[in-house]
Amino acid sequence: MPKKSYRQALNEALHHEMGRDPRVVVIGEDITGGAGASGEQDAWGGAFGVTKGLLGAFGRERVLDTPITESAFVGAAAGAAMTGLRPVAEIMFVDFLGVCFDQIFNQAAKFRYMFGGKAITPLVIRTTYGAGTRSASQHSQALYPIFTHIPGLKVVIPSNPYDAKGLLIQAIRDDDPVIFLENKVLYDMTGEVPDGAYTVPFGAANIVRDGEDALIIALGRMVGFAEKAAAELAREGIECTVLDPRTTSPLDEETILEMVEENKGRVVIVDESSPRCGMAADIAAIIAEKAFAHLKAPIVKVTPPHTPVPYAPDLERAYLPDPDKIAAAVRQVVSYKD
Amino acid sequence: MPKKSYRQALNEALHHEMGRDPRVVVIGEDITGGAGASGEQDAWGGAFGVTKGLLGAFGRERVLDTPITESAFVGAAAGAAMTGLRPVAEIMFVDFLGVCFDQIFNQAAKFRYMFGGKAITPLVIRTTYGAGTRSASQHSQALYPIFTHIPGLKVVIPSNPYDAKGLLIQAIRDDDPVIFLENKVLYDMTGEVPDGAYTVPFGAANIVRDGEDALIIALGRMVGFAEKAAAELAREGIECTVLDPRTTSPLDEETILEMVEENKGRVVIVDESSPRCGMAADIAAIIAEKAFAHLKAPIVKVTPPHTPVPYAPDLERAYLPDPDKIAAAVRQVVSYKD
Amino acid sequence: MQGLQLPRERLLEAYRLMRTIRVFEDRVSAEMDTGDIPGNTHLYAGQEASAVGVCLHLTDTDRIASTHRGHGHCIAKGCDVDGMMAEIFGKATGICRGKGGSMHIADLGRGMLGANGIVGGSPPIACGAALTAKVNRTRDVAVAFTGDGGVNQGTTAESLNLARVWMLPVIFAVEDNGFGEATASSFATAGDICRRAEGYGMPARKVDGVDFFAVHDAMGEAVERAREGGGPTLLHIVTPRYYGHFSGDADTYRSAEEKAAMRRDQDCLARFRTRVTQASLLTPDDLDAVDRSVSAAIDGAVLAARAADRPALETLLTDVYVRYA
Amino acid sequence: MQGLQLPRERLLEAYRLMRTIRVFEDRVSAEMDTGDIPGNTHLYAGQEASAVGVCLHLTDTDRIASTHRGHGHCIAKGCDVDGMMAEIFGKATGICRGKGGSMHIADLGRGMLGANGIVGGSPPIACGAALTAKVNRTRDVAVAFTGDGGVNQGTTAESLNLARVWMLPVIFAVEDNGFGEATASSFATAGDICRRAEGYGMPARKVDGVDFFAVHDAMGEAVERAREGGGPTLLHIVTPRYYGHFSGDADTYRSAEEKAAMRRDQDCLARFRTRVTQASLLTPDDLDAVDRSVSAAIDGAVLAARAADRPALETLLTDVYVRYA
Ligand SMILES: Cc1ncc(C[n+]2csc(CCOP(=O)(O)OP(=O)(O)O)c2C)c(N)n1
Ligand SMILES: Cc1ncc(C[n+]2csc(CCOP(=O)(O)OP(=O)(O)O)c2C)c(N)n1
Ligand SMILES: [Mg+2]
Ligand SMILES: [Mg+2]
Repeated sequence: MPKKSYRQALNEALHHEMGRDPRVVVIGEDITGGAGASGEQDAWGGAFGVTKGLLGAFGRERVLDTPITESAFVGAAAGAAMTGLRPVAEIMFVDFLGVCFDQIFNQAAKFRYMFGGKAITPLVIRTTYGAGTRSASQHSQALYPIFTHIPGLKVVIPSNPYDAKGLLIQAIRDDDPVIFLENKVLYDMTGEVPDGAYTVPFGAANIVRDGEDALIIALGRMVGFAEKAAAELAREGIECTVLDPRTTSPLDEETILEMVEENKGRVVIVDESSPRCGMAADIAAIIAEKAFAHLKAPIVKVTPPHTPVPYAPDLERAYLPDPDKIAAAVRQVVSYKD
Repeated sequence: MPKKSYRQALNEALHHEMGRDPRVVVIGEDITGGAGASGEQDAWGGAFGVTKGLLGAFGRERVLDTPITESAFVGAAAGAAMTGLRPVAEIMFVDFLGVCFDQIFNQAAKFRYMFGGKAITPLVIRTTYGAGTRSASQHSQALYPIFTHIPGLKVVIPSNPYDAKGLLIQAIRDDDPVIFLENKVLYDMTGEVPDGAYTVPFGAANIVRDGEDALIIALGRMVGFAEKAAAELAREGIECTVLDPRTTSPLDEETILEMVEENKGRVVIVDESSPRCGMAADIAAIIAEKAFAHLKAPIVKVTPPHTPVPYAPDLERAYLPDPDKIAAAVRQVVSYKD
Repeated sequence: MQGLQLPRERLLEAYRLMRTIRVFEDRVSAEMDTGDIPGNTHLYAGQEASAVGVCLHLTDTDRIASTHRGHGHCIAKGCDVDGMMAEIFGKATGICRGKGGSMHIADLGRGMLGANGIVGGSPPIACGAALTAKVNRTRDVAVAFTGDGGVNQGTTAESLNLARVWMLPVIFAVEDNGFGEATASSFATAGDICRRAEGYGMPARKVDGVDFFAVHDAMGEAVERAREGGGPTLLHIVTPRYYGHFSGDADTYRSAEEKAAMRRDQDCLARFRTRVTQASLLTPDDLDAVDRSVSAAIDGAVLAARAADRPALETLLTDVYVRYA
Repeated sequence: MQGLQLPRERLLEAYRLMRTIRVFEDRVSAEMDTGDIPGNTHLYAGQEASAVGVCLHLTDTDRIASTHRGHGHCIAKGCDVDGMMAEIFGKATGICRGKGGSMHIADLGRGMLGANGIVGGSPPIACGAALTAKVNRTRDVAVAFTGDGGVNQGTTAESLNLARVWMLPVIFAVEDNGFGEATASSFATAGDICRRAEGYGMPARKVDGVDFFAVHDAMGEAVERAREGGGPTLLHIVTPRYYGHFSGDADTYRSAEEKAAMRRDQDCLARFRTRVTQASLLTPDDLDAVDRSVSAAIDGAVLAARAADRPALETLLTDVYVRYA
């Protein structure tokens, strides 16, 4: 299979789906780049280059640059979705959800329910998340627990190029509003990605590595860190299962609970979102309720501290989970005795 | 002690603090009601009557009606807080956070951290939450897990008139941004409230009822439901502790963990927020990690389902936790055997 | 006034719709007083000429996005009155199966994209409907209703800009009833609404919202411009608001005189009657017949709503997703 | 031009500040290329006359709220250049102790309320600072800087309205450098920015942002109005943007000719030099001396920043709250 970057995988997904379905339109700030300017058109292809080339293939009618007004264009995407298009809107950084959250959670997410099942809202909101690029407090957050909290939204966090493509195609074909979170640091990650279209289903966790001494649940960029930790631990004779839920809403509870049992009830959850009411807490609570009898040690959460994201590189590194912190947590749960 | 309503308790807190400190100003939509109109001024005193009478006492310079532009006036309140005032801004329903969330979580919450500790932001945002008034999907949400998730915010949820007054005074005197959530159904609840000023500290849970068979943790309006359930269970011979954390950030982990132990490791958490990444999950995860050895049964969460809030009364009742559901959950944890 | 040249059938239809709104709202107000309506409502009475003057230009594939004060827009856009009443009563036969209530009435088949509990929530959505029309080259238009309060919300301003940048076939119908809740627009809405729109590069017109024909004419021009690819227009429609902000609002912030004068001098139904009878376009009998049939229809709607079943409890859990997984 | 009547010391100060910004930004750009600056920056070069023309009217108790392109505003408002440079390098000696970086430089003592990573984030905050001044009756003013992109954000529109409703002493300084990232304002910003402000009921003026004196004069008028209780003003300040949107932006969306012409014809420093020397207010030697001292100061700032300690790891956990509990 050809090796491609996470960025390219996403770009291919958009190309495929726009080619396949004329209702798919792409909307966002600088998703071409150069609108109204004297120089190169499609100069950016999005702030991270994910939408590059769509302009040439599909034209300005379907590849829509916007003013810097997220409420207006995300709301417009929701309205367009309700009336027959299948928009893919891009919020450049998930940190900007604060200026357009109403259109996401009170409008798009609730149309169907409030209207008694009459609406469909096939809307995808692509956005980027994550620390690690020294972008400081307002450009480094994870924030997907906020979307996961909202009934009516689906929340997708691909951890590798293959999933990125398959999950994005799935998202575009899905009839519900989907928040699709791309980790900025992963854009250059490469992996095997088929040329053709394929889907990765929602709510189906991926067993990234098999073990039986401990279960590490990780999301997005943390999956790679968990794999590194697991490799390190294997050298110490601790065999871990690494489980990537891939979507947080729906969440594949079944596989998670099964794996808790298969891994002797010893669980570490690694997540990049803030700890309070965060993703690690959510999954831990589900396990603690539904797999209580199998748990043999406290579930340890490896998350950032309850602080904003700092700028200075050392601080930012200390802020994020990393393979060492994960390995330490696993050693702790494995050695726990009651 | 005189009996007063939750509404009046809040109103007294505002009167006290505005009288005591000229830097306190109150800002919001229709917090007087009648600005620019031909009839009664201070006609509303807020959509729920909480700010009634402030206009007469303190004048339009400090009791500031606003246009319907939450971003502008919440952001202005944040800017005013950073420059020397101590604003109390009112967002009429917490459901409206989506139109002004950026000013709360990216601005007010982060000033201090981003600016290296130089700023203080003594801002209170009062808002209302909760289902039970047939106000449907966009006027009935709880949403405080979203604020609890954000480092830099404090989150307060008073469950009775006494706490309402003491916590609001505390919030106004606090130097950090505080989100203060008032349950709409509780405004008419009465209880003993001293006439003078007093504070209820943040991060100090309230043991509402003492028992030793099971621990019920509940917030806001759910505290009353938990008390009802506990009374019912007492008749069956099951003695419950009812614990009201009062603030979710900071959270009084110490008391919670202590009470888990004192109640034989049997815990029910009752909360009105949505279940995924919600308050019940958050607290359950903390207990499951830090009081693991004491837990004797799975923690059961009594929350609404993962749906928006419906309009029809029967559906809305079915949506909300209630004393029966709580009692059933307690019976389940008490009878659990492994 | 081109509206006066409307065919007789259209004039009767306009009157029937306006009358339906008025009777519907007066009746909802009365039913609220019985305590049998579970939720709250914001009544549209007084503003009928606006909704009908705007919507009479629209087909089912044209879309409108509405506000918390949405009953009038719904009726003008052709929503089923029985379904609306049942919805307000929270019944299974409601237009949203009892899940939405007054503030979330929608009928996508009629191009009614929903009332909206969020002030300023609708303009972006209307832009989206207009985008669909533009991408699909259907010549459909979209209307964003908002109030003198909602026009200040950032979403509205953003939508004005986006509509102009994308040259969308959208009309912003700003209904200025003088108040946002208890606060006068003279206090809260600075400057001039039409000049704001012009600042965003679009034509705007201030219209007497008590005069159906004035609204109808202004909207006619705006719709034609939109269908021809000429982009957005803003209409600043000045109307009275007969009731308080919500049913139950004591409305003490307006003087008794002001309210009496409003009901006396600013009644779009009376104005319409005078105009069409003086011009001999319709007779008083024609209009009276409409009044009678409308009253009967609303009586029927209330009876049916009261008699209808409540939603089954299982429906609490349905309609969150099309498919969850 | 009243600015030309400024005392010699003020003229020198204006020039010194503008030159400091230019050299600071050119130097940050060069240091970015070394890879030793950990984060990203948005450079203000080309826009100096705007920041300085505006801020020269302000005292430390007047406040400004800035943007992601904030270095120029900070310097013009009197922030310590060493602290700024150290902050950009992420050092403990940084003006925000290394926690904020380029996009969050603030110095409350100087009335600089922070650069801002959120486009449209600042206008509400500036309104708040103006409210403080008004409530405390201090005659202070506040300035909201925003760009031609940020002016479209709903928060800006809301702030214009709120400022007018509350009659706040605030000036909206809209710096129109022709672009929001890679998108031209001719595409994204419909209508006319001054007319928008007029639509919100406030006076507005379009100003040549290459001409320090033009900016200074317009701001003088606005500040006086604000201090006298006359409410808000919008200034639409047209400037070039010398670099790409961020350091690293290849800036291919502008033609080479356009960029060359911009640097040739729109240099506020050259323009200032010509004006003051032709009017015999300052000599070329005066200006050269400033140039030399500024270069030395920036050299020193970079050396100090490079040599400074990195923040202690414990500081990750501090400054989240004043007191948590
Ligand atoms: C974002 C938001 N803020 C506040 C409210 C509360 N609210 C409901 S209706 C209303 C007044 C709206 O005024 P206007 O737009 O003039 O419409 P009208 O009620 O006059 O029809 C307000 C403030 C809301 N629903 N949404
Ligand atoms: C809410 C939000 N949306 C988008 C961005 C990404 N972004 C950063 S700067 C910028 C362009 C801003 O343009 P303008 O206001 O003209 O300022 P300039 O960069 O030209 O100084 C954009 C879109 C952001 N930081 N915040
Ligand atoms: Mg109104
Ligand atoms: Mg710009």
